[in-house]
Amino acid sequence: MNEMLSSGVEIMLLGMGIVYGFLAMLVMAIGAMSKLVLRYFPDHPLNPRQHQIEEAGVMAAITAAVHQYRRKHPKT
Amino acid sequence: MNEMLSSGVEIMLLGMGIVYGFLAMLVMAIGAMSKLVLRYFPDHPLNPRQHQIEEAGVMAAITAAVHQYRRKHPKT
Amino acid sequence: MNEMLSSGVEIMLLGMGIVYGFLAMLVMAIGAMSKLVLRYFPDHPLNPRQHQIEEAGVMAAITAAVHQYRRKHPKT
Amino acid sequence: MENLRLLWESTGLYNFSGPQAIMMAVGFLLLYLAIKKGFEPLLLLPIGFGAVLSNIPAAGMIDEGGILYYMYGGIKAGVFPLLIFMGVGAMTDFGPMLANPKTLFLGAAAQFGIFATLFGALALNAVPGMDFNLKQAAAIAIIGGADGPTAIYVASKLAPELLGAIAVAAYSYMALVPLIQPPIMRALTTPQERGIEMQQLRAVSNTEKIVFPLMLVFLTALLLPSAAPLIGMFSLGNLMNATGVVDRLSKTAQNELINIVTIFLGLSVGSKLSAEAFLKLETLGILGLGAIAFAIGTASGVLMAKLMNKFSSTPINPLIGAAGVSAVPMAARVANKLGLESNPHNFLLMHAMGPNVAGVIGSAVAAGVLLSLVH
Amino acid sequence: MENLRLLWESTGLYNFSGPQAIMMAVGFLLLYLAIKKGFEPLLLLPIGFGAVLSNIPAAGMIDEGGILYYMYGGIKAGVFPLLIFMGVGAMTDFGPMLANPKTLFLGAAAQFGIFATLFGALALNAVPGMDFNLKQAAAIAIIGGADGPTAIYVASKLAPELLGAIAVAAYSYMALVPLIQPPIMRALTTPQERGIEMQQLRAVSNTEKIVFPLMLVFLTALLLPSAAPLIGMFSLGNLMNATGVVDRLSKTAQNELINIVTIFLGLSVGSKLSAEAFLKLETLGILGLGAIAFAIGTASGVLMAKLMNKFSSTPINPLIGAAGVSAVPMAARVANKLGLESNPHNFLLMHAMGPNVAGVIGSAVAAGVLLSLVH
Amino acid sequence: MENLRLLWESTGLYNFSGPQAIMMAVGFLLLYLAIKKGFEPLLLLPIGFGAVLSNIPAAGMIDEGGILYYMYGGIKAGVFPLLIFMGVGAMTDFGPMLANPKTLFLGAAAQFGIFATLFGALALNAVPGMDFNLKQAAAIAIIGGADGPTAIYVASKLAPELLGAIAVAAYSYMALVPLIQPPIMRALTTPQERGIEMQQLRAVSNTEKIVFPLMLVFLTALLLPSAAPLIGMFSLGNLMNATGVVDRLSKTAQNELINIVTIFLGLSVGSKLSAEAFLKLETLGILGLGAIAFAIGTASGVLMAKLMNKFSSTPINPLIGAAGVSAVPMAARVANKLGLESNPHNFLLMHAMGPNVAGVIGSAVAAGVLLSLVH
Ligand code: NA
Ligand code: NA
Ligand code: NA
Repeated sequence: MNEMLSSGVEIMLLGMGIVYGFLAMLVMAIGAMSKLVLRYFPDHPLNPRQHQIEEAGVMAAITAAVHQYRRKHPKT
Repeated sequence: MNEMLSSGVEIMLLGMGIVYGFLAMLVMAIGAMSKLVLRYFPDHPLNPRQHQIEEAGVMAAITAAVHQYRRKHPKT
Repeated sequence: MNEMLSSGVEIMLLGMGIVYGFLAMLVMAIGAMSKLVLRYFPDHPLNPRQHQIEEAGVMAAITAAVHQYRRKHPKT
Repeated sequence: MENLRLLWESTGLYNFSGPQAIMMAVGFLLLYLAIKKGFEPLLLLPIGFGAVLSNIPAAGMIDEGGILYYMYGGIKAGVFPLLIFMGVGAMTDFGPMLANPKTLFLGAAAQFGIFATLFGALALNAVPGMDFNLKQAAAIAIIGGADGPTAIYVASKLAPELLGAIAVAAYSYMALVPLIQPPIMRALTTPQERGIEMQQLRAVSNTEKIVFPLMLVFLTALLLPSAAPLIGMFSLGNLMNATGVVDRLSKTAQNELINIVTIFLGLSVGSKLSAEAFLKLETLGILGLGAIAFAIGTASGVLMAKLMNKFSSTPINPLIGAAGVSAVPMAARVANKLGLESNPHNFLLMHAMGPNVAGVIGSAVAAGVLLSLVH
Repeated sequence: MENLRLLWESTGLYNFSGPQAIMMAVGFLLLYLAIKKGFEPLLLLPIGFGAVLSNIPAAGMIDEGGILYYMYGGIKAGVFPLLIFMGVGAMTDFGPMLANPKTLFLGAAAQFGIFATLFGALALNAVPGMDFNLKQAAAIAIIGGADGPTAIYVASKLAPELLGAIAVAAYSYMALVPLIQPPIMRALTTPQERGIEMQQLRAVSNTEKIVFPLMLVFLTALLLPSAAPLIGMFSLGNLMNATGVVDRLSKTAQNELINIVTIFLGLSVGSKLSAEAFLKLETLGILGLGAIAFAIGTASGVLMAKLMNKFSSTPINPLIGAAGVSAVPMAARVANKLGLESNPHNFLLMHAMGPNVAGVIGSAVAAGVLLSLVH
Repeated sequence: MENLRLLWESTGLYNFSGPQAIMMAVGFLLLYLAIKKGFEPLLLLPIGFGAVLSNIPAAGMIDEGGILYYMYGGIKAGVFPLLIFMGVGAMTDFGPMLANPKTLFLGAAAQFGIFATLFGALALNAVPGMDFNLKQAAAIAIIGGADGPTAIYVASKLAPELLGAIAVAAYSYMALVPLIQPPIMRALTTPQERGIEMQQLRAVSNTEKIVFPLMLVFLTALLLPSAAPLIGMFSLGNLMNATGVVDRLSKTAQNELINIVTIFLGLSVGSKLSAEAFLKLETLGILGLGAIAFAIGTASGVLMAKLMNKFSSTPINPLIGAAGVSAVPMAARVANKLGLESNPHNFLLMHAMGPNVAGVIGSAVAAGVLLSLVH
């Protein structure tokens, strides 16, 4: 009983340590990665969803709807 | 042979009895349920399909088509 | 070693023979089939995809989009 | 040379047996019926193709390790028919039945086709060459339920050796409902009766539609647990659709999931159309009994509706009784069509949907009875 | 007569045991919560229905050969929760977290709920009638991760006998996040703190979003392989979505595949809600510990955010710390709502999405730790 | 302390072996090719990710009980490649081939790449370190079929130990068709030949498109049952699409079903990219032989088209012969592009689709031959 509790404490400390350690390392890795990417592989940092909405006008909507319609109806 | 036929008759009678019995009980249960529901939990007894058609105008259609279009095209 | 190579040659000849044979037979079978079909079961040799595009106008597109919209939204 | 002989001995031409050739022809016939005649193509096309593939000699597609062997596992486990039943449940609207619950009696009456056929199958043993045991008779009888997944589920449990013939009979007769039912319906009714107009159905609230599948599964749990897998999965699908809170699950159950399972189920039912199992006198018996089951079910439904019309305060058109066999929605459409013939203002479709979906419950209940009584 | 007796003995009424009746009532209660109260209906509706079906006496749906038995195989193999995690990964946008990586510390802090609960479960053994071994304590603790698939995955590996209760607790508390979190968040913060506005997040490039899941899986491989199944499948889904080159796979993972698996997973989790497993004092312990886990996780997140705000160059609103428990996206919405209450110009939603998705990684890491330390 | 050591010994860093690290790098390379270079991303992204996941030390995802282990079962059973082939069949339009059946000869000629490679693989045994048995040689040769599902199906039957390398080679070279084919096509043709315009194809009736898959499966049954699983499932898909009566099944086969199976198939192919199986001299042999197979197939197709052009009443552009290797639709697009270069009015796309889809049949037939001759 007592032994189990003490192993519980150990797992708690070890576990939180690992979670913090792993995520801290991830913070650093992301920092380095973002720096490298933004310097050497910059791309258009547009929000893709907004971009799509701008792009997709009524024409696109109709195209998609026609496509959808064809999907639902037999060919003949 | 004869025995099998007689067990066939028995299953026939018993089976139809149970089917009728179960469905008769269901008729009563539905009656009671509908009464309770309509008295204590009345909701809008609108035909939902019609309701939707009324509600969904061209704007909705275009919205859906845009959504559909975005689903089919890559983000960039 | 030598034996395996010779069985390789054999499979090569036999294999190409069968592939050619099978596809040649298919050529003849298609020829006969097309003749029979076009004579006895002629149907509208329209390109079905083009046909659909012609048929599906804006009305159809809107219908499909409404249907799509209803699929995505709860009934009430 | 050795290789050439080996190859020749591996051809279908070398290995074809007469019976296999006949079964392959049966497969092509089913494909023809599905494609050209529009006989329940969603099922009969995969079934027919499965019959063709499984009778290719030396291809071994139904042997252990073959794709049809693995697919059949889904039927053996009962999983495929139950998933299809869930999807059908999600597509079913119990509204018309809840608006007029008395139509459940019509769904009950039509199940007489099942039990009469069970007796008929046993009686047929008197004919030399026919030899059905009780389990087989029950599996054949369920054809009269006019409900594909139920028939496949029961047959896979009671008489898997007859599964192919039973499924083919069930789906074929469902496709033939517009031919089988009208003469019977006309024979048992007068034009006046067929012209009876029915009162418009009241609107049913969403709450009622949500409570009903829960009530149904509860009563099944209490009284007929052997029907619980069928009715349970059906109710789950129906509940998912009625509540609207899990719309994405309901739509998947009604579309992609049921489509995937239908392909697999069809192919594996077809794989049971093997020569040994199908080319027997018994198969003719099954086909004949299936037709009789549909006819009796139709007649019982119509007669019950006539009886109810006598005692009901509101008029009941006897034609809607025929819809009690299920075969959703064909049977309801047939009733509607005959009603319009006698009276151009008589729209029976919604009225016939009540007994139609009641028939689905009815045959699931009958299936439960058979599964618990026949061992 | 014999048959009538046989049939009566096969009814649920004859076979019902008290505990089964109670469990069926629990199933209906879950359905009520899912349908009427909107408690995570996508999971709790199938779970509740599974509980009803599996407690139907004499129906045998969870016995070998029954449909729920086969479905449970997908959980036992770990396949269902991992496929759902892949779909969730495909739906997840790491943008807000990549724009402000420090929020990962909030996702880490909130996992203290998990480890404190593990200790709590072991301490609870002092109460008579409670008897959790280390594996069970770990499986219960993972409820604090506020992440359904992770909880089910870990429970199925460490303590399948508690799976039903753990899954129900996890999803119920996720649904209750809008009730559980606000009082804790208010107690630990001043109105001024809650009103803190944060700087707008920078735009994140597509390349960063593509490289991140690859980096994540690589670091997991190096340091915590026991978390690799969870984080790997999550990263796969995220990568499929971020790249845009396999859009059809990504969309299927986010829609049809996750829907199909959700139905199966829900039903089979429900099938673990059997009377023997659920009607025990320990279940109350699990429910209590789960609530505590959520509360501690929320508090740790908020306190960590307060601490970070002290030392950070840019302001950090402590409310977003509460989103570190995951429960995506409810917890982020709660943070946003409380922020708006104190300051109508304070839009925290995107800021809270960072810790929110960090919490998913955090609990998967914690799951890996538990799976490798507890045997 | 004990726990800390245990945890350290469970890390990837502690357990990584050099070969595993290399294979993980191979996985990342495949992901790079898929994502940045657009190499068949639908397959190479899941394959690459599968390679990464399966080489994570101590994660055990490919061991019994791991998710990749279960997924691989679908390949071992042959089910995954056959389902993909069914979906591809549903996406295939045989119209251009039926309008000009002679193009089948081009699809036949291009299969010489397969059989020449089989001989090449056996001859390569002369090189020290290479040691292919007949089954392995046949499995490698099928890369020349330029058809992914066929290659995976054959490799899983004849040489599962080479499956990873064969699948990677097949899909990589399919992606490289626009680089591999043009120099060969230019070398074997004059600008005048490349500029040859072809007569417009006649319209093909729906009935022909429906009858063709039935005829194809029938002839396969008669003459080459060993090709029946591949050609059968392909024909089923094609028939479902052509008839239009089971549109919902056809659409599901082309979309959700093929997407789901593609994810599973890719991951499980990737799981065969283990260090022991891949880091061998033989793998270089496989990659080299695969490239040769594509080159020989292309050349045979072009030469056959030149020959046919000599004897044909209507002009045949030799470029369309290169499309006979399959690699649908890339190879047809390459032919179209080169045709346009020499003559801006020369649209070969539809003409090249004939040999292109004929190549699919051709390689399935070749697969059948190999499966029945090689034991
Ligand atoms: Na019925
Ligand atoms: Na979490
Ligand atoms: Na090919």
